[in-house]
Amino acid sequence: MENELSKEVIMEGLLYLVGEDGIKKGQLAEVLSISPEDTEVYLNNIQKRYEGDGFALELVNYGGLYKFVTKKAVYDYASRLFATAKASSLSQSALETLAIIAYKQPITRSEIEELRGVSSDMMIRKLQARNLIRDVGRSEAPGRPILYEVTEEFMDSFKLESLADLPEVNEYQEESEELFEE
Amino acid sequence: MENELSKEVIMEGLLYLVGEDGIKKGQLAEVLSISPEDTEVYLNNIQKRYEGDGFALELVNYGGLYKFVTKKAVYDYASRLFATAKASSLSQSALETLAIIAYKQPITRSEIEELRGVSSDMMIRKLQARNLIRDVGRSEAPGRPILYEVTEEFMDSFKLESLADLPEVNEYQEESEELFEE
Amino acid sequence: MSFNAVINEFDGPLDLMLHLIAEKKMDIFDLDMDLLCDQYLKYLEAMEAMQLEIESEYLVELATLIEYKSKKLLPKDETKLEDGYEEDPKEALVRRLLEYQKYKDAAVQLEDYHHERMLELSKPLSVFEENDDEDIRYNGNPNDLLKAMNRILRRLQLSRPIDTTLKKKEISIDDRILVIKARLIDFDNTFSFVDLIDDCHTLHEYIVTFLAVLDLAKNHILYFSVDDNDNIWLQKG
Repeated sequence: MENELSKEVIMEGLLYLVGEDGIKKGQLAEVLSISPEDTEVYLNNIQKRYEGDGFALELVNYGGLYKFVTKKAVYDYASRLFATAKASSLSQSALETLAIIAYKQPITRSEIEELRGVSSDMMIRKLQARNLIRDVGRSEAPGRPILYEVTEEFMDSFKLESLADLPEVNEYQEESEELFEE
Repeated sequence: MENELSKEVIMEGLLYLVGEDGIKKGQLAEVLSISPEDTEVYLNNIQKRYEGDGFALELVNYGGLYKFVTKKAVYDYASRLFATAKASSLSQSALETLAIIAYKQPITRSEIEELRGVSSDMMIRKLQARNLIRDVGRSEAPGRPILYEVTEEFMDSFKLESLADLPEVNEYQEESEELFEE
Repeated sequence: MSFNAVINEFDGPLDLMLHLIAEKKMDIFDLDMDLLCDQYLKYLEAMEAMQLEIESEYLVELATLIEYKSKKLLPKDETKLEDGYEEDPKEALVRRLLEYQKYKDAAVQLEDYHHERMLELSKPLSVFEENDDEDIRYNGNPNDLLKAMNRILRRLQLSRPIDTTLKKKEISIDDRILVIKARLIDFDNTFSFVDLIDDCHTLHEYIVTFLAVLDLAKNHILYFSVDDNDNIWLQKG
């Protein structure tokens, strides 16, 4: 039987889940229904606890976003890990960019950037070089930005006959249950 | 000044980085340059350490992939934070089809249909799209039908380390008649 | 007989038969095929009367049941035995039902496991700056895209304050012109484009501002010039 966890421990769990995206103090307070003061205290406790050698992570606050990052000593091993794992795969960011284009095409670069939250210029050029996306004219929006869509090569790579075969995304709250009712 | 971290602690850092993708024992051993035995020992140590109430995470092994997941108590708070974390359930027929494939794999569509008594073409395609099953070549039988088996994603979805962890099913014998009372 | 369970609640004819066997407390190990056949038929008739669609699979099994029943009424065909062993259709059906029951039981437990698993969450794989090797053909699967998309949506969800709405407003050139006109009061007679964009946060906003300036220039509300260092200078009209 699992016991109750303290709010401080749950906070650690949430900090783990948000990963590199980090989370604001106010969001933690709201989700955990605790006062700003308690939030502060818990965050300090966690930060202190993780300082020791017994932990690989440390809690940082960058621009108001609290997040766990691995300590420097982990870095060399991590780069070895990612080097071996990445060999024949697309990077996470490439996959995300492709997913956005496939689900939302035709789409402009700034729309992609808005969804990903990061500049995607280089990534788009890489994907274009790999012939996974192509441009298909220009949008009517100001500045007439280029519109992108996925290619046949993309369809091949992901074993799709058409975009209609893309699995359905649970947009926000909606459940995908009906997908599974026969 | 940051001190050296032990390999066991670094292992925790790597497990944090890989997140939901998880990592195989062999990969950890390779990246950390440690023996398979040491890997096993460290993994056990980590698993044990996180069992207590002082931790929000637990280390699991689903389908040979080790990963940290949050304990159940975190779920309610996390679902306030992520709308998409909402649990979606599988239909009865999806579960039955998966059970048949998992216990009998590799298995052809017509064998599945024979066991279920219903046509299962759509269901198989849906399960394949969800990456819960995959095809693994063709049977020698006439018409060389496709053989299906379950994926790592299936193992992960059902908390199984290997197929040996599948729930034991009763082979109904004359003696176990009472099982049929409702 | 009660028909409180409607046909679409069953996963097929075997499921329906198991239901009937349990409901009528039949002994599956000594199955009364006549009774099963009668009940099965009654059930399908009732469903038909309720104008529920009955899939062909149910009729296939019905045919088997009726065939068994009718064979019993015929005199035994002695020559049949010489063809060698043939499984008794009743035994075959019982075997199928028992096997099917086995997977139904397993499905119940798997559902529990699945439910528990849904309560366990993980963070996405960390992004690690890597050098992409471009030359290897990716061997993907549509689900990779779904996962990536869900990751993006989750992140978007998180980056927004909990109580605000989801759509970010795109500013139009016309809106921007109004804002610029309002702000002109605060500027000196001559000012730089850089001053004008100090309230912009995205590339999109820069571009819209630039287009707005062009529009204002066309209407002689602003004049502009570019110096040797490529700075854009604006002057009120």
